[in-house]
Amino acid sequence: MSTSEYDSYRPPEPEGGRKKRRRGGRPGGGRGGPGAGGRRGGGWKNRGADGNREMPMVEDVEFTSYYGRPIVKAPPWGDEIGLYLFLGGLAGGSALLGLGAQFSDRPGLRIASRMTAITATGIGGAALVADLGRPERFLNMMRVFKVSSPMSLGTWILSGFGVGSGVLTAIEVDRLTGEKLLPLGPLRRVLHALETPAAIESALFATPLAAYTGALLGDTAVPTWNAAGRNGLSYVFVASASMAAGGAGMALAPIRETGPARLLALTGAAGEMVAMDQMKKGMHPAEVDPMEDGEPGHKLHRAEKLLLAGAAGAAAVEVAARVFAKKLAGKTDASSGAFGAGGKRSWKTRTALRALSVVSGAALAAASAYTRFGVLEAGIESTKDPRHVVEPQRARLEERRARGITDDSITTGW
Amino acid sequence: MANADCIIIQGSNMAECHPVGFQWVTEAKARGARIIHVDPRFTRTTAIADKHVPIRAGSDIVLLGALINRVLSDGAYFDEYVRAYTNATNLISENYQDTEDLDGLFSGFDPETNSYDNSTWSYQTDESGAPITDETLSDPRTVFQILKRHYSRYTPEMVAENCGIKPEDFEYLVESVTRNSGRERTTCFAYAVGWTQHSLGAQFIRTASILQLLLGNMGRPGGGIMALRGHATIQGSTDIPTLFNLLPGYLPMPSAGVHETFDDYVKAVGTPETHKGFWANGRSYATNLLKAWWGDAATPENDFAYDYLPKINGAHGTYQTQVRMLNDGVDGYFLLGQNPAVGSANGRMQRMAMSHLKWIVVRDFRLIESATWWKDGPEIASGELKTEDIETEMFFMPAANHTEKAGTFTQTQRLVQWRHKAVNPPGDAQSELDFFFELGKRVREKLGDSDDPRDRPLLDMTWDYPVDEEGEVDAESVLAEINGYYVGGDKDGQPLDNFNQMTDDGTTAGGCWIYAGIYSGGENMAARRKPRAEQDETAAEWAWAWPANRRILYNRASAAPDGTPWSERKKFVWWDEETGKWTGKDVPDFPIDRAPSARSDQPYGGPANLDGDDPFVMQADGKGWLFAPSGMVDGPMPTHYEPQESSVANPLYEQQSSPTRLVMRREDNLSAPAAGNPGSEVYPYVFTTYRLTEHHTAGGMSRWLPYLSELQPEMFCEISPELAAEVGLEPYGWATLVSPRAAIEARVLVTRRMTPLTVGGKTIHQIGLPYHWGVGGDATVEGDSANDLLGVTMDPNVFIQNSKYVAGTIIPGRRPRGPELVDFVEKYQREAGLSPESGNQLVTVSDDVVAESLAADSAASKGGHPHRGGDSAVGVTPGRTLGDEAVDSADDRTGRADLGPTDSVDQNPTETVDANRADDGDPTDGDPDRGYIGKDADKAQQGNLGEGAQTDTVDTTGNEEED
Amino acid sequence: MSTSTVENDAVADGHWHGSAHERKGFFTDTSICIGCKACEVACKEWNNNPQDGTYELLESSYDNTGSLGANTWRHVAFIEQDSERIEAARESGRKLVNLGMPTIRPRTDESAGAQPLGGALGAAADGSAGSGGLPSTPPMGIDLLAPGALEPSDPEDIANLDTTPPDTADFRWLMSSDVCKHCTHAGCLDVCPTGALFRTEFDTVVVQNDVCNGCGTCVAGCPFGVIERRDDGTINTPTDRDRSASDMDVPDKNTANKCTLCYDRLVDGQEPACAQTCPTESIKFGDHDDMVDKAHARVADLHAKGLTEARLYGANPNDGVGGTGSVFLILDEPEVYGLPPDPRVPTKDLPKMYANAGIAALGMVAAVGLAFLGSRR
Amino acid sequence: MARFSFLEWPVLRQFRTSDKTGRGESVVSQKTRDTTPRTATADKVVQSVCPYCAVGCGQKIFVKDDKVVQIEGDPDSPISRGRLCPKGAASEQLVNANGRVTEVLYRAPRAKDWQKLDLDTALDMVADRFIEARRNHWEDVDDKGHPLRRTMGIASLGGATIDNEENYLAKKLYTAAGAIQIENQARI
Repeated sequence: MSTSEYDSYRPPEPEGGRKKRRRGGRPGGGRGGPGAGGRRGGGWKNRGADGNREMPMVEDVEFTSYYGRPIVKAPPWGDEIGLYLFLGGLAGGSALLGLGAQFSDRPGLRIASRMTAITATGIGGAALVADLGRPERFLNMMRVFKVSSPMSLGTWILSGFGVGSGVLTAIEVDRLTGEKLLPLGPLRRVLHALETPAAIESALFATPLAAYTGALLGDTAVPTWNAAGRNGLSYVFVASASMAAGGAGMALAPIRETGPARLLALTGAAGEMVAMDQMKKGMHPAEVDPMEDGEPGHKLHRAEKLLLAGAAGAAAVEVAARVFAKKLAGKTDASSGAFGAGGKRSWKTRTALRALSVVSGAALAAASAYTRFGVLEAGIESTKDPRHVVEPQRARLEERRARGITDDSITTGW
Repeated sequence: MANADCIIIQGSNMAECHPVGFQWVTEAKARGARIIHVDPRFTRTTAIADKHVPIRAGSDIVLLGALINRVLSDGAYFDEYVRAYTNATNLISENYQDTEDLDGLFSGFDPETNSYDNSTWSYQTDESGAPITDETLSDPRTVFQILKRHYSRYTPEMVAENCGIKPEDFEYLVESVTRNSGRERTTCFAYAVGWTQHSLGAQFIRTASILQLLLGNMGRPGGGIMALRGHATIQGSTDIPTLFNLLPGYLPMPSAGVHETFDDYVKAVGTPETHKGFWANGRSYATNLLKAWWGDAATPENDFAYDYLPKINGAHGTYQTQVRMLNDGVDGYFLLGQNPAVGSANGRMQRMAMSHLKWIVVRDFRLIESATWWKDGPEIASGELKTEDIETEMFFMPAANHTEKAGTFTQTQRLVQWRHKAVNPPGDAQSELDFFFELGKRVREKLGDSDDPRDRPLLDMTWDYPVDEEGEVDAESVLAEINGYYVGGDKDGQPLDNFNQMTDDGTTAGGCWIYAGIYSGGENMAARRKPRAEQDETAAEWAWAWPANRRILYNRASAAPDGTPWSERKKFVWWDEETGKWTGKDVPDFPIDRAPSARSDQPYGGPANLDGDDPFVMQADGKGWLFAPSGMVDGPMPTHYEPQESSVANPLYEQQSSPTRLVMRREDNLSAPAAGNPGSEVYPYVFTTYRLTEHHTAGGMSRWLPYLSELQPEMFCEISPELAAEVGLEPYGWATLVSPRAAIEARVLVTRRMTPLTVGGKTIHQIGLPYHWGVGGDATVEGDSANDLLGVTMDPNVFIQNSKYVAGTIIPGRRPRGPELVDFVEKYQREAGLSPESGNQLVTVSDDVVAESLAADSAASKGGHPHRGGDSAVGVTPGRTLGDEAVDSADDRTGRADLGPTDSVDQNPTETVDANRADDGDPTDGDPDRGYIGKDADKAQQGNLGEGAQTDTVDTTGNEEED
Repeated sequence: MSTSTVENDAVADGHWHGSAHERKGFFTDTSICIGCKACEVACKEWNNNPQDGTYELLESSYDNTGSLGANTWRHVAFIEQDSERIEAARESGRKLVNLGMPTIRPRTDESAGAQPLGGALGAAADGSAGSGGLPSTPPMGIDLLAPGALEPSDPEDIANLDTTPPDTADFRWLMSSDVCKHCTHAGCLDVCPTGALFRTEFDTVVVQNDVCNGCGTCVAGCPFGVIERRDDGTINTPTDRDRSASDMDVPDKNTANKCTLCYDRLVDGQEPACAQTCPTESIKFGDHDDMVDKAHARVADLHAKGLTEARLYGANPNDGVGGTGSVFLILDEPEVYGLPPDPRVPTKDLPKMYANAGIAALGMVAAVGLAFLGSRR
Repeated sequence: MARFSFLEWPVLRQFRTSDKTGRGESVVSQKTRDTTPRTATADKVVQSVCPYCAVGCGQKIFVKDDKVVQIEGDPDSPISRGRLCPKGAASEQLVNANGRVTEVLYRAPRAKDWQKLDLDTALDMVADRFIEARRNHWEDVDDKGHPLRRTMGIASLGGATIDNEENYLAKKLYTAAGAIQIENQARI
């Protein structure tokens, strides 16, 4: 539905001394920059909105604001939330990888993925609780099940996912310690029987875990997030999650087993590029600005660079793995395919490949993290200047009026 | 005000200073009234007003005079009202000469004392003493014609030229006022300190009352002049005054040499021979007061202990007292909830004066600047005072606030409201009632056996008030004494019902005659709280208004001479034929059964002889005074004079400023030179001070409260963009403001709400200064005090200082700190060539004119009310003690050291103190003007100031809100 | 993720069964506000809110409070404007009047069946959001267009009425007291994960400070930037001897805070502190429907006087937040006062976002599936 | 959030009642249910008048345990109709703000700081100084022999917020003592 006619016109940058003077958020916000803005005394010229001419031209509204003060407020979210966004996606993706690895008998990948999933969930959950104003009341999150609150749903999803991956972790640890460490008598059999249902259960919650954060940021009044949410932020986050999971898999499991991880990473990377671009197209220019300049913009550009590098690396590793695999296929049966048995391939190339896989995996994960932090900070930045709120809303209002709908505006003349 | 058709707010910023009172202005506006705000600044009042008329501070009489002129020339005055109710028809004595003849002076000006003898202003009377009148109003000697001629040159062009008001604004004003007056409609004026704090303050108000009389708006609902007083009970503190010139009930304090005996005193107050109004029973009012104070000791034989009353001989206002303090003429100072270090004019002079005192008792809630000046005041910072050199003992005694004591406040419409006590005062906090009762008790104990005649008044006074269980005085008993009670006879002790019951033979006693009736029948009328929902708009049963619970004074004027209401819409009080009584929505301000047609033959003879058409029951002749034969010291009719330090030449007369204003020629109170003199260009801009809604006067009750301090945290000044550009000030940056007395710093608010005016061919820039901030260590928010900039020039009638027109200049950047500040101010003073004489030249007309005015006076018969005004506040000729030689008061300071807190001074009542005769060159003379008597005075001042700076250029002025 | 149908009806939000209370709300008529800030002080005093800010001039005319926030639930804005700005405001106001005249769509909206606006709003699944108004709102009782009042047959008519304003001031000083909007569809209420925010029986939105764990989602959820987490603030004056300024008795620290429309006073049948103390009754309090009617009457009265810059803000039940509990009459564009021109409760787009999330989730599963299929050995 | 009974868990309450979306009555905590204003739980209500400006707005003072808990406008007053300005509304803080001094302070000559003093001693010291200052500057007659009977040694600057009764006692005591340099804010 969101036609992209926005970008065909953009209100001209108001000329003259409109200095952006930001009076920091309420608590402890220092005094605004030096009051050099030329806006003293009388307000600015406002070339009246000329709504009732028929042609759907959006008039060039002059931007006025209340002494440059923010209109909406950024949530008091710090880096913990950025960390959670990244880890949430990573956990989701890794759980899926783990499930896939379990059925396609890739023990290395399975263990690595499941370990990544549980650690990501653990740290992510702790970050969430730490960010609360009153951490001791984190249980209140389970007080209600509110459809209209993405964070409420998110908490339930995270909990559901946590249960599943918790069980899987217990199983994996039990296996790794040769069933000796944990004092599980008869329970062991029950535990191991639970593996598949737990895997499926956590996989069920995995994708929503990765996707709901898109709605979480989208369902706010923060201009950049809201616009992003309406234009497919979830796709970006899901792709970024896949990329992260793939990257983690590539880094932690041996080349031989991380075929799917590499593929997943590649699709994730491609998906994110496309989704990000598509999303930005759908957003109003004033909402895209914060994602392109300043610190958030810096982070997002760095994410892009890392993504490309990581994807290239992953592709190289994939091609190399396939080439060697064909050669090996000639000689040994395909069953174990354990590299160790590879004859002619020298030890050196194998470690180089492994190193490349680790590096590119890490790069992809980092790219995903930068994207998450970048989007988070872009949103917070966008609330600081009222322009990001007023211009898109003005455009939306005028555009609706141009289409003849004139009675759904909050300001009414009668 | 709610039923006014047009409200002119001039000299007040009502929405900010009386916000809740302003609801009635918005009520009137909702009913279609037109609100006009005449003010140098566009304030929050103007935001609601229909029209803003920017005016140059100090030029109000030109505007109002022009309105009078236009009303008279257009014949738009309310003819019937003027003829019946004002003294328009009276003829004035032949010897009277107007300012038109004497180029700015009235007849009877005595250059020696710089004051008027008003004998030439009296009515022409026939042999029986009745004033001669001319109903046709054609005789040039009638008040009407004199008025017309007096204001003939106050033209719209003059208004544009002197006040900077555009002609179309003036026309708008004329049209609004004339259209909204007459039978059907009324106009109301509202004023506050914007008018009173000028050297012509009283005359501003007089001009408005003349205009309102001409338009017939006096005494009518939605009309009159609303005095917006500034403090919870400032009206109360003039009714029952802690003022030097008044006794409770507006009885004057007896003057030495004038009111020798009780009869002289009563003659000055008012006797049936000279008064038709209620002042005629002056004798009974005075007797009741003396009886209330001295009980049994006041007997008819000793004139009711009249001799116990101390006599004043001149002005003992706070500024005159300051000068006396600077000359070590005062020992002790009580500060009752007042913060002179920040709130009074010339704050620096206040603080320096306080350093001369032996002891100060500060009673307040918090450590205000007047309590901590000795350790963190501006003078400590600038090195002019050193804490360890200051001898003054300070007592800080915590006071109870309005919830911790019972008592009455009298608000601006004379309504006396009782406050119940909610909680006990915390810790050692004590109410003033309790404090004075305790102090009185202890002083009387310590004087117990003294037979010294001086102590008789203290020992004989009635001081045995009942005490409740916590040992606090019962406030209702004091209220009962104020109300008055019968003495002796069968009704002994019963409260009076109204002041007519007061007799002059000592059988009744009453502390304040205008409050008689507040405790009638033993019921505390002030505590009545009948909800407004259960009574009409006048709400007569809510608390009690003096006099006699009347809400609009002179409301007889709301009916035509024949007793019928002027119009159905403005019906208020009218004559009811059947019952033969006056009736209406309010207690009639008229003898209840006096028929409108009643006419008495003698001119005076007390209230019994009030004619049926004499609504102004307090005036001697029962009429509204367009021309004031007596009562005003600076002229029977308001005349425009330029304010002190004005940089504009007086366009109307040769006489530049008011000849009778009171100036203080002192080193520490220098003035900028008047217009045209060299040096006046050094201080080109005009400061005017004002209040903000969020703070309260000197900040004592608002700068310690976080919720109020955060609303207006920093001292700022408001200037126009044009001035900012001219001087190069950065919006919201810092600026230093310099006046002939001091320099302070403030943030800069550049705003279009301040408009530069072109006056006399020059552009005048006005700078607005709120004055709430002060320098002291204890408040939540602090800042420099605007009152440091103000000088002390006083209105001759009421001695209030001029705070609304101060010459000065402004430069970017913050002010210098420490000692450099004193040099900085002195640099400007030297540049302008200031001396105690500059700006203080009182008479600027030629000598022959003065001689002519004096000549007219000698021809007239001596009489009238001899009042010594003049260039200096009347010299307080210090008195002498009878009895043997004694130590000169100034020298006995040596004995101070032993006055430590512990030891008690042995009582020796008979020790006498040498007199401070005026002519003995003794520096402790209280004469403010002659404080600066050459070298020895400086030496004496240096001695105890002990600070380095030689020429102590004192500055800071006060603006403690309206009277 | 089933797309939830979001009721648009405030009363329905609360599901208070058996509450006889009518919806309460404010009507702030900024044309008679004298900027005295009594509302700010009375609100802080009643709610014991801590002092805010650093005791510094905020460089915005007489406003040193800045904006609404955790410690400031009432904020008076000051805007100084010259004649050009006034003219522009009057012009934009006149256009607004032409736009909104009921001839295009009968404003007396009956029940939910009124002309569905879903399509126009573009929100796919949220069809019911636009129309409906409040079932409890009687069809606009007072007929603004009753004879005698202005009686234009078509929008242009108002333009040629003699509406020259009495005297176009060459300067004006706008003052307005801003407060929480208590929206019909409250963004903060919807996104609160702990149920700390709730719809009271008076249809106002209140934070339960004993439940809120300070997650801060509501701060982002509010399209007007009203609610905020209280992180500091001091109520002691620095001069306090025995208690240091940092030892603040800041109530409800680190939880979300905003105007509760004096819920505790309403429960006892009293009037909110700010409404009671407002000297010129610029802040009116009462049943929401009466407030809306008063607003319409007042704006019509001002337009009749030619002051066409007057406009209502929040009185339209079809706007982005379903109309607000606090209705404002303002004299210029909303953003001049720091108000959003076209606020929208984010929940309106939530179904679409959930849909996106659902599709994304499926996409991810597919991607993982393909990844494993692709690298089958 | 103590869960008394499992059924009271809002999530369950949410589905038990009609408040499916968990935004209304189902999420209300017990503390919120018991909300009552402190004006209702006050011991007594006293009618008073605002101490700030001369409009004389009515104020209602709510007291609990001998402490002022709330001051707001008095709707019965025909002058203010229950309304107050910012200063009036801040009266409660004027009473309770902790910058208030509640014990007598004394500064000896040349001393650098305050020292505490009990009320009784302070009153005695003031009485002594009152008498001493009165005697120091006593004047019986002026230079022309007219009787004066006054002292110039004592001056007073009374505020315009002290009650009429207090003004009355002060004026009576000062005049009986002969002190005439008595002034108050009415003239500044």
